[in-house]
Amino acid sequence: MDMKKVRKEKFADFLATLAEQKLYAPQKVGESLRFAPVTDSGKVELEMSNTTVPPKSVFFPQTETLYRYEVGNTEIQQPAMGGVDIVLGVRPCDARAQVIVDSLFGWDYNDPYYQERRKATVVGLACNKPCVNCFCLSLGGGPASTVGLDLLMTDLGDAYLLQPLTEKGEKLLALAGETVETAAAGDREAAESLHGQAEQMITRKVETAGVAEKLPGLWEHSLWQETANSCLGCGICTFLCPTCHCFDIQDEVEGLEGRRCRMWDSCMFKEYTLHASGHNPRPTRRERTRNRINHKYSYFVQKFGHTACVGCGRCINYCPVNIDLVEILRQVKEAL
Amino acid sequence: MVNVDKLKEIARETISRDDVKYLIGWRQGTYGFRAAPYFMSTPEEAEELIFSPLCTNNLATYLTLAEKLPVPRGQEPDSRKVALLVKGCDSRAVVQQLVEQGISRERVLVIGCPCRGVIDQKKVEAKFPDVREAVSAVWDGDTVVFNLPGGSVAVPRQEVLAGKCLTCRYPNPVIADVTVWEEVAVWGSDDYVDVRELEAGSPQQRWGFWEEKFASCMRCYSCRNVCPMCYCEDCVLDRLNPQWIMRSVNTAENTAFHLARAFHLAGRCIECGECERVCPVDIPLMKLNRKLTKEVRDKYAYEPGVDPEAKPLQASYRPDDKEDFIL
Amino acid sequence: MSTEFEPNVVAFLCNWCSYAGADLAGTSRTHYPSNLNVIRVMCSGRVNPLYVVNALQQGADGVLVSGCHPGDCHYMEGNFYARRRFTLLRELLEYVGVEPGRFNMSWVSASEGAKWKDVVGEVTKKAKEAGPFKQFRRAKINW
Amino acid sequence: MNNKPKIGVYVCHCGVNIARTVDVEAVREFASRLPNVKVVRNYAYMCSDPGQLLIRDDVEKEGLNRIVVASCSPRMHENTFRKTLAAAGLNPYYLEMANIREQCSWVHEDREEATAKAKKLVYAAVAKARLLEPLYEKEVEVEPASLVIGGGIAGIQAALDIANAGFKVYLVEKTPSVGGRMSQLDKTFPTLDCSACILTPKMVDVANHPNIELLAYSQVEDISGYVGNFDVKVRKKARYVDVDKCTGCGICAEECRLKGRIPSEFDMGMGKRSAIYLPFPQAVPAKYTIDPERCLYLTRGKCGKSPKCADACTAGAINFEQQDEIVEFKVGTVIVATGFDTFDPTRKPEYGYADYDNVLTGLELERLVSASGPTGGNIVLGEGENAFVPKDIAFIKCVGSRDKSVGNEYCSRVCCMYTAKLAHLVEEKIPGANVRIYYMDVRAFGKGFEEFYDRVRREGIRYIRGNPSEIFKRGDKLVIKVEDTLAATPLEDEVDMVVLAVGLEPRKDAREIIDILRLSQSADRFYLEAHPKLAPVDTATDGVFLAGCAQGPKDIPDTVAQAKGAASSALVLLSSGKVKIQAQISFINENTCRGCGYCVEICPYGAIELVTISRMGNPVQVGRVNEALCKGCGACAAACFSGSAQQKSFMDRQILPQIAVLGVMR
Repeated sequence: MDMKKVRKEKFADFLATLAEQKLYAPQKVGESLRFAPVTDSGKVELEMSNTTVPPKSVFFPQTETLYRYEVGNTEIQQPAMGGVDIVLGVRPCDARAQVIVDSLFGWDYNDPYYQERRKATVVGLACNKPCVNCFCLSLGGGPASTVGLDLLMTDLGDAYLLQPLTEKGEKLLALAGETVETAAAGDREAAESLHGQAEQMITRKVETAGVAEKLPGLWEHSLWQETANSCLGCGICTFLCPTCHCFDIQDEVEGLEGRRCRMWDSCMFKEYTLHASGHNPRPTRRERTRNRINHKYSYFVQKFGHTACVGCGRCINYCPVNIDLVEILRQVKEAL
Repeated sequence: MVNVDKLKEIARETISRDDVKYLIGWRQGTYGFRAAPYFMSTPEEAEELIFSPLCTNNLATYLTLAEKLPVPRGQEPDSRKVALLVKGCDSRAVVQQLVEQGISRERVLVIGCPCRGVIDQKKVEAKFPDVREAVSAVWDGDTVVFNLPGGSVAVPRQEVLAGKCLTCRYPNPVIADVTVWEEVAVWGSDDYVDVRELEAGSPQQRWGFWEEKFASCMRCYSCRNVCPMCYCEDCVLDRLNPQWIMRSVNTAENTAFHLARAFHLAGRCIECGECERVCPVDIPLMKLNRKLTKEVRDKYAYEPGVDPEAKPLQASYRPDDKEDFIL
Repeated sequence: MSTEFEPNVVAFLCNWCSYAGADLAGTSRTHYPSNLNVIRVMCSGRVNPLYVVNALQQGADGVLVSGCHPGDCHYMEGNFYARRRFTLLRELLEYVGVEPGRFNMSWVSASEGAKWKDVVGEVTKKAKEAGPFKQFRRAKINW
Repeated sequence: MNNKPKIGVYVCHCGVNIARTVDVEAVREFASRLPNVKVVRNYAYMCSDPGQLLIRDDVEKEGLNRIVVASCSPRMHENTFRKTLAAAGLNPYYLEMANIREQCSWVHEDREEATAKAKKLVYAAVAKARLLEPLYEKEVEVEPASLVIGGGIAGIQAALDIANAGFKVYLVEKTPSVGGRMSQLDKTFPTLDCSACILTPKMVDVANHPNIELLAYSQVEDISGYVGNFDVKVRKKARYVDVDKCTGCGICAEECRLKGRIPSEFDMGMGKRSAIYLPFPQAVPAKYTIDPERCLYLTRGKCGKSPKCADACTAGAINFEQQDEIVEFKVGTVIVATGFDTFDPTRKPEYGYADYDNVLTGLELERLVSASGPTGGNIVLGEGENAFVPKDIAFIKCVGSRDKSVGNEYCSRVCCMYTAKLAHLVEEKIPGANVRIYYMDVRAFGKGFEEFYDRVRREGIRYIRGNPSEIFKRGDKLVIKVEDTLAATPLEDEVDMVVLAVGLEPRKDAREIIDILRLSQSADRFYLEAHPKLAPVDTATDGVFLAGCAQGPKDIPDTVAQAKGAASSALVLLSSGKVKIQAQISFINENTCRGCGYCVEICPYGAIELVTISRMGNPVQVGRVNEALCKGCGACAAACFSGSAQQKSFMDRQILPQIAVLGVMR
């Protein structure tokens, strides 16, 4: 597969060749970055560390209508599915995360809403400068991991190197026509060198081996209470996690029109496990904190064979009270 | 002035008391320019205690956030005190919690830490983008000194302090059982310039300002959960029956959520700025809260969190309250 | 039929003064626009400010809260509390970009049927001027 | 129990009142498509017997369990239809009304618009009706007794009326004798009948009435409970005289070492009494009291060799060991008749009351002209050799009334007439006296008042319009500096005596009763009535009524009338023996309440208190509503952040669907 590159001055033209497609890319919404439909290529923001909201929001929107109905009428109308052709600017960690989420949405039931969107072409953007709390290397990823990507872009300074990885990636390059050029000799080496440098910058590490096996034995360990002491019980860590995928289903009625929809839910919320009876099997933040780590590093491993964490560092970056997953895993490792 | 050894000494003494359950303070965070809330229950733990420009968290939240575990039959509930380190702004939260009876005075031991302003992490990170390891900081005159790996760097306070600290009028705790060191001089004043700026626009401009910001909200509820005044057992804003606000995350529901949250804080917000600090999508929530703080001050000459004996604003009135808009 | 925009106004009236005043307007056969619909509560002090936010969200183009004149409250103080709450709420709504004419409050006594007519006219006019409320209207957003 | 809503909607034509403007058939058709609606009917007059029968039949045959009546205002017929529901065996609070007459058909002309609005209102009512809950009116027994606080003419009258109706009355009077302010007056305006002559028989009646327990020289310490069931605690202050033994002979007072050395309160300090005293000759009870602040024995522990009063008392009634006694009893109703204080003229220093002996208040002059007063009814100023009869006499009106500078914006209502009366009495007692009255306005609004005012002027008393700015002394004379505003000329008027027509003020200790009974004050600081027009003797606290000047300045006939009103209001409760408690009251969900106490602060009836409950073994504070005190305003519900406080029939979950319908339906 031939590598191409697009010069930055031509990047807008490159995006224009995709104008017919439903393209999502990082953009500023309000005060933060997230993936949003591109209407103005000038707003696409690739000079970033990573988006605040991971691209899971494209494949698995925070709120999604499953069907609509009229009160008193058993007929339902399903909304159009899909609506995403290309997701561009995905960091390798987030692309790997989406592959992890795939196992959930395609396990006992093939979720059509999700799967339809997953047909989109995923264009990755290698990390030249990982963030402070990145620890992807510890989880088998890396700043230029290609898992889950159709095409990998690397920022070479004046151009993006475009490395197709799948047929979908090739197709996209074919569309690009004149806006891209064949990569020059040395571009690949330059990219690899950048990737290597990026790896060097990643200082945070976790030891995952044995964690899944060890966690059940730490059920009553004091570390959960110690962690939960400062936990606010908000949804930042889970909502911003690229692999967290829990949702709630609600009927919302307006007058005589209603819809059934699903929306992200968070295991850190008290209501998450609240029974109709009033009983709550995870009554305090201690149980909820413990569940979050166990789910990512034990239950998910048992069920799907891999951890539900890619080391993107968001939960650490955004936690208002400095609850640090790397630190928790260290404690797990050290716990007797 | 900031004698951390003295603080540690007081903390050790406090935690050694039989009537103290635990002490909440700060310690150095795990990376960058962070401090983390620190729950101590043994005197030895005091060694890690810090008080520095990194100590942004308002620990008063934990007074009301603390979960009450079921007390086994035949046992008495733990009625020991919680000791708490407070900055000036944090102390106002304690006062307001007392006003609203969220806590009882005899259950709290307030250790006052006069404060010269805490940092805005984003401002500091922008200044030192390549710093990866945990960095400590101290106040020095009108600067904050960061002990970076390559050596210490002093930065004028104005450049790194959190917005709330630049206009701070209460650097010294308004309530404290012990004050650790001498009070600092007040340097700030507040004309609500940020609020006035936005007020000056047309309704369209104002909605233009807020629309995308509210749209970007994920309803993670961190703003609510971190707020020392938000401690309902069961918040109306995510209740299902009656359902005030639908679970759908969109501009309409998010706006209603933020209006309701701001209104519930009218006359109660003590401007610790925590909601804005914790917001992962950087919604300028203090700009919303401060609108009401300003109106409350202008219209009712009321300031929450300064007088433990005060009546709550929303539970009082004066027969001659202004009513110029009423038909 | 004209296709002119007709606003939808939701009003919360206290049982003792304003609702009685509105009844009196009816008994006296005064005529006023039909855009305003009333929800009866016992006292203006019962009106939760979130009702107003909710009404706007649910499709109201204007909201009115009406109670007894200060000092005349059947429950003595309810309207004083309401006055404080809604003064602040109004500031907040305007601050986020809700047009000033959308939220109104009035004192209408049981004897002021004529005033009620004027109030309805006034709030309907203001809501009409402000146009359809779109800012955080719930209906069909993201449907 | 299947309580799934089955709603019946009844659309009334009200003859043509509704049907002319609203297409009732269209409304009926619309309503039939609404969720949970089982039956919809139109009828000419729903409130008629056949109309009501329709509902009853449908409830029986169709199993309806919620009723929506779209007709006139609920203020008109809510009770009618509630009774219909009750007769049909349904809880009366399963009713919701849509007001499609007063607020629809009568105010809109366009049939299409009115019909559309009627549909909306019906839909909103249905939306709420689905969520209505059954409510039950509780009844509490009324203790067949009444407490009257204050033994002035208001309290006396109220006590007598209630006692005459056959109910027990506890009449509590702070001072040693009943009689109050009226007993200090000489003559009453405008009829000039002798105050004591008409009051004394009533005082005696009170003392002798088998149903009245007179607790003189006593104070209410605490009242708890609620309408029908108030628990009262009264402190009977020690008189140091055994009232059962005291015969009222008065020898003790004659013997007292301090005889004639203590200013008499009754005579406004102008007469003198002993340390053991009867406040005035007609006092009831006619029992002596030792002034504990003056008595030598009580203050110093020594009174010569032995207290002379005790030695003199042949009945052996003197008891220096006597202690205050707390009396507790239960009553169903309370009447507050605590009266007024006169304005303290030292707060207007420009009038020189504190500086000049010959500046008097109206009440002081009242004592001077009274035959039972310190001078035996002679108007004499000064003492001994300096005693003289004033010739030039000026009255100044509105002292402490209608005066924002002293915080009294109100008119005291009696000063105009008592000034006229006193001026007349002065003219009568001092032939040739030269009397003038400085006034702002003359308000002679009562029966016979204008005639009396006219008579007084015809008697040669001059009314000069002007508000004096200063009084000072020049030689033996007092000089009043004033501008005659009618003549627009400044005057300096030299007189022998100035009488300040001081106004009426709330009692200085008015706060005590407020705290005890959770009363409110109006802007003038007098006790606030429940409604200025329609409930002028009621208060916000059920079962507590106001009489006399405690509620606001008034003259004797008005006071007596109000006392009778208060008594009859109390009797309504006492004689029915039961009182219904509102059903649409508030309640607090103790599981979600955070105990912030906002509702406690806000509740105008003091119906909410914070109690400590156990939440899984942890003590937590939550609000709790006293159902007997709650009047169902719902203010607590609006103030509650967590939605824990709710008002029955007006719960958030019932109102939000109404909002939804009115908002969404175009």
